[in-house]
Amino acid sequence: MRTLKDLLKDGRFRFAFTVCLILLVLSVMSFFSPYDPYRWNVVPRDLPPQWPHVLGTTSTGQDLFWLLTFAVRNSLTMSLIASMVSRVIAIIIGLTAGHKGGKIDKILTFLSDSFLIIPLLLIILMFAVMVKGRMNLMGLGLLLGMFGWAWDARVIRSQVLSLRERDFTYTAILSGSSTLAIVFKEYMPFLVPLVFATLIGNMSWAIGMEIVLAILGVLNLETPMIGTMLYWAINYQSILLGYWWWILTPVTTSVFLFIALYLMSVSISEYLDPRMRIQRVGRA
Amino acid sequence: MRFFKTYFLPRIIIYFLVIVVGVTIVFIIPRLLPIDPIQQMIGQITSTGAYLDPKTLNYMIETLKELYGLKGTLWEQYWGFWRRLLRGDFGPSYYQFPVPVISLIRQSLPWTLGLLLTTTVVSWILGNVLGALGGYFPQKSWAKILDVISMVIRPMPYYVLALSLLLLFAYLIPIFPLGGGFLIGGKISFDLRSILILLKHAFLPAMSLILIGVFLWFQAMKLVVQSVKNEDFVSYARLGGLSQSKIVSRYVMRNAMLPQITGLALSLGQIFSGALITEIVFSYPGLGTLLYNAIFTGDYNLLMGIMTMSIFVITTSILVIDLLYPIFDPRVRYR
Amino acid sequence: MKTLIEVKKIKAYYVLEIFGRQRTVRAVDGVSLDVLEGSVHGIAGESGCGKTTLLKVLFAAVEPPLRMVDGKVYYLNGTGAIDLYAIDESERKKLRWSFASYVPQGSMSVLNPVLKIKDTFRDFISSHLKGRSKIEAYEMAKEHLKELGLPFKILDAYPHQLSGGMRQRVTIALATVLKPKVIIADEPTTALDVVTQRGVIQLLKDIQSRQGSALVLVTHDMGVHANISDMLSVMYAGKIIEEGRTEELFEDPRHPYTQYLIKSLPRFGDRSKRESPPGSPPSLFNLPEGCAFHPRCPFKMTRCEKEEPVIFNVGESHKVACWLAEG
Amino acid sequence: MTELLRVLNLTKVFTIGGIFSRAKIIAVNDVSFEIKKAEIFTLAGESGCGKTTIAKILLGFEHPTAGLVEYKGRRIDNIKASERFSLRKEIQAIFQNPFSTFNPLRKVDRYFFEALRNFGIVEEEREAVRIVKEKLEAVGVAYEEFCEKYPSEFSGGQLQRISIARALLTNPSLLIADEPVSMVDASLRMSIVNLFKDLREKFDLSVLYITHDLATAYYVSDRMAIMFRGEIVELGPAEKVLQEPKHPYTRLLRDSVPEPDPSKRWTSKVLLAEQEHEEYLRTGCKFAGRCPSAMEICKRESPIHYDVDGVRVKCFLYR
Repeated sequence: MRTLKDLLKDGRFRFAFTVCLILLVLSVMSFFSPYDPYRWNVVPRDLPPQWPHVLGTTSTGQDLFWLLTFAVRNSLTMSLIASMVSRVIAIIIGLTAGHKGGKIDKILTFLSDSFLIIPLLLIILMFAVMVKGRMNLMGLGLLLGMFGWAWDARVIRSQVLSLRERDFTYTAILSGSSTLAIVFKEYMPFLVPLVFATLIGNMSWAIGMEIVLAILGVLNLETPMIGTMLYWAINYQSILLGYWWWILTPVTTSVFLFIALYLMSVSISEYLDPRMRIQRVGRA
Repeated sequence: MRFFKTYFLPRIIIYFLVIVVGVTIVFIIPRLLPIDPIQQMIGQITSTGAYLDPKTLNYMIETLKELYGLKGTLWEQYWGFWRRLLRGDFGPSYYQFPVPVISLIRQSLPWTLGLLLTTTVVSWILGNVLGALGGYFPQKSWAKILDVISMVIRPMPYYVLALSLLLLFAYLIPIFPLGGGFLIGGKISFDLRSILILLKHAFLPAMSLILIGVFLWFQAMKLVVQSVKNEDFVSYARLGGLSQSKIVSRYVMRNAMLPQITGLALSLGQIFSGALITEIVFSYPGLGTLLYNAIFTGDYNLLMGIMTMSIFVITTSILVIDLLYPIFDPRVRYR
Repeated sequence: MKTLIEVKKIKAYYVLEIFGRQRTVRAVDGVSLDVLEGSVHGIAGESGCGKTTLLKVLFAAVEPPLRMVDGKVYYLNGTGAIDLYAIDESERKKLRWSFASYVPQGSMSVLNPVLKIKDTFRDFISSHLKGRSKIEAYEMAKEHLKELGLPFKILDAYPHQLSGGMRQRVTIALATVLKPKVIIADEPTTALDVVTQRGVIQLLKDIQSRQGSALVLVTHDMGVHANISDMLSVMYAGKIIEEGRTEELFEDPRHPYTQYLIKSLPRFGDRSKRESPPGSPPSLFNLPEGCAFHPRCPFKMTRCEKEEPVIFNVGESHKVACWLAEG
Repeated sequence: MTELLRVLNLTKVFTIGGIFSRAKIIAVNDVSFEIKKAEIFTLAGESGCGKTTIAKILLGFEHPTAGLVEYKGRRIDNIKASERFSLRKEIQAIFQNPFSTFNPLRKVDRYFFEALRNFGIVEEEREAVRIVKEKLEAVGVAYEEFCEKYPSEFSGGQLQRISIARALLTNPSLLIADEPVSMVDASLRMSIVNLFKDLREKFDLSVLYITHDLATAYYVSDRMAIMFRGEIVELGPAEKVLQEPKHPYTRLLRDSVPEPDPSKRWTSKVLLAEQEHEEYLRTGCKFAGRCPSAMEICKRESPIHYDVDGVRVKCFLYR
């Protein structure tokens, strides 16, 4: 709670926090939607924003507001799965490479560097094309999770590499601590903020990828997500036909979401920066 | 010679290793999945209502297997893949049958490289200069404005930004074409009009890439500069009465540039993907649009060709940057 | 002997804002000092006693969060007294390096790693002598190195190619290339090996005596002070608590802190027990009332807890800030 | 006095660079010495002379390339991890920088209670507190001031004392102290050094004092070894080594220590090594390039140790 209070002093965090809160509320609201998002033509088509369709309706006869609640929920869920999976991989690879060193480090570093260099978009795309149309939320989350860890593994590795040579590591060894205890007690306080900040960054990356894949039509387009909303809007020529509310809804939502996630990760990582924390600890 | 052994040789070996790994991944992915592309294709043909007798069907399967390099054991396929690849042969395209994939790529590649090279160079230079100034003078009002703008633009995926630009400048305020690389059916020649049209078409795609790029480098550079600024040699130069411009250019920028060069190498994969996406949005006639068509028609050969080519282009550019790095950093040059 | 720098009762504080709370660090609190031509003026003290801040004030390198709160610093360059903090920054810039120059602590990182030594020399020279060509600046640097007995092939080297000792000597050369009247050196030998340290001290002393300039030398190493300082000021918690000629101070230290500092030093041929003063140096954030040393002082009197001691003259040039010296 | 630790012909070669280019650095070259029970033994030398590498080998953080280490008559340089663990109770260490000895994001007392638990020294909380109090008292830190605090809340001197107290928890026989005072305030140095003497008296503790500060080495140590470029050039009673230095390098080192006495100022000048790397690679005596009394043989052959008046000297002058 104190942390949150401190963080809320930062304007960037306040903005991000508000946006995320609103999106969260939207996701929860999806459970109370009067419409089934998978069914078309449940409302009059092509209505501009008006009561009771506050964001208007689509050419497929869906209510944009309620569709959006599902889209936000699904996109957030998917990105959370993706970033959790990639965090686990990043932590395991980064810790192993940094702590073991030597050959294992060289191999793992090469592996993550390869993942950085190779155009991941294309590889993910290839996967998606293969299972065309059948990619569900979980599948997409896992796929993106498998590919989104390289940079963060690298960061964790270099952090562990420097922690390993710090005197307090030796102090812990001399105090009889096991390797596992050292990793959890000595290194984790330094790694947690890193993992947290990259988690948020990775969520943003996953949603961006989702949008691209959806636009290219390689996802299950039935599932309401921010990307698929965009897909249908473009597919039905909403721009040319003047249904601005249709295209604007997912675009605005995604822009706010990206900015909010970004600002949140920036302000949290600044707040959790070890140098700042060292100044703060002990003066509580 | 020692320098060649400690610096260049490992990098060149890594270069080939990455290409091998990348190509292998490209080879493996289609084979990992429980879906048989040949069956899928046959299915597509039969679903249109055409009847095929078993003999023709078998013949067709064999021919398709041949064309897609799916004959023999996995190892044979793998070696065959490499052999064809080294000859520059990716097989025929499915969606423009029987044009070889390589000639399709050859047509598109210059467009992509042209767009990519210009935007990368422009955004890298502009972003670093602005970032250096913004990091050195963080209290100035223009620096703060840049900061706010970058916070809004930086997190946007290429797609969203490109789409927004398209909405704004081709639809709402129609000053730029909605897409394409040149007039439809027009012939490119080297006169002023031609070049102007070319530039007009390239403007929006380039702009969307540059906007994101500039602010990406701006923020990265700003962070680096803020730490370089606190280095002893900078404060010492200030104490020594050196002029501000000299300190910024020779002491701060020269040093802050170094991690940015490495950063450029590491982010090329991202930038490349970004360019493809942008091309798709603006239907720019490069690899991205080709990719889009390949996906829509399920053209595996083309897809694999584009991927292999991208891996090759990116790793080569990274190698070039890596090999040039010692020019900028004497600590690497003389050890 | 002429006075080159006159420091009058300066107070320089760091004003920091940490999580919305303002804190003041009284790094230098009412220090007066005269730097005389042709002398080595030593300043001794432990980490966090304010000696580096004092040097910043002397060298007009005061930047936020450090603030000059009170006092004056005069540079006397022959034509008159220049009030250092009354003139423009551009004027001050001119005085740096030509009148007073600075040898920093830790040469490791003060040289730009991507420039050759000669380019650094050129940048520093041409910033003060306008219109010097590249070649002239190079010749000047070469000439200077020759005078100091340093090999001039180092001009073509990059900093990382030089050893720590050589780098430190390069920074000394860099600081003295314009023949300043005052050389201000901040812990120039910390982190150097003993033998190298001796070489660096020799070099500083050489330059000082050859150019007839004044050397202000800050170090916590009393051995170095004994070896080359003519005058010695001892700092404790932002104040000079004792000052005098080095021989006098070593022979007859008057302040209990100085006594500890000198008597606790191990000497070859004498293995008798040495004692450190009890406790730890105070934090400049919250100094004890009265004399800052009183919590550690074995001769503490009741008035030491309340009243800050005034400065007493105990010899011709020997001053001490301690109530014990009264009467 | 009996022998506690014996180091015999210890050599450590570091290989740097990758698969394609290897460079070898001989950090420690054929070093032998022994530490007796309840003795303060000093390894002195300049940075890069190999003294820290020796400490790391003794603690099991590095493996020697050649040579052996014996502790109480048992070889310990090639033991298994489990044996090394039980040995940690016997050989403890403190480091140069007290501020980095403890994790800045953890409370310092945690290390104490964890060590007692890890080594299975105590069962219950109250007993643990008693031991911690006892050790803290031995180094002059109050338990109440120490509890529930982060490293940033202590001064450097305090932290170094706490660091020593931590090392004492397991009642070790040997304490390795790598430059323990070089980052401690000048006025507090002697209090740390005095502590070594006290602990030796109280607990029969042997101390391996690693330093470049010859003055404190002289003050505190019984015997000492002078190291130069990975080799021990002189070894003997501290009094003799520093008062009548025999090796030309020891003489140079001794003369370079500024004495805190204005009447003993330097009058002569010293010659500095221009290229330190060359000295490592030099065949023959590593000091020959700077030695005022270098002979022809010094450049060709590496001298062996000669016994001169109870002092081991690696110099042809004593052939």
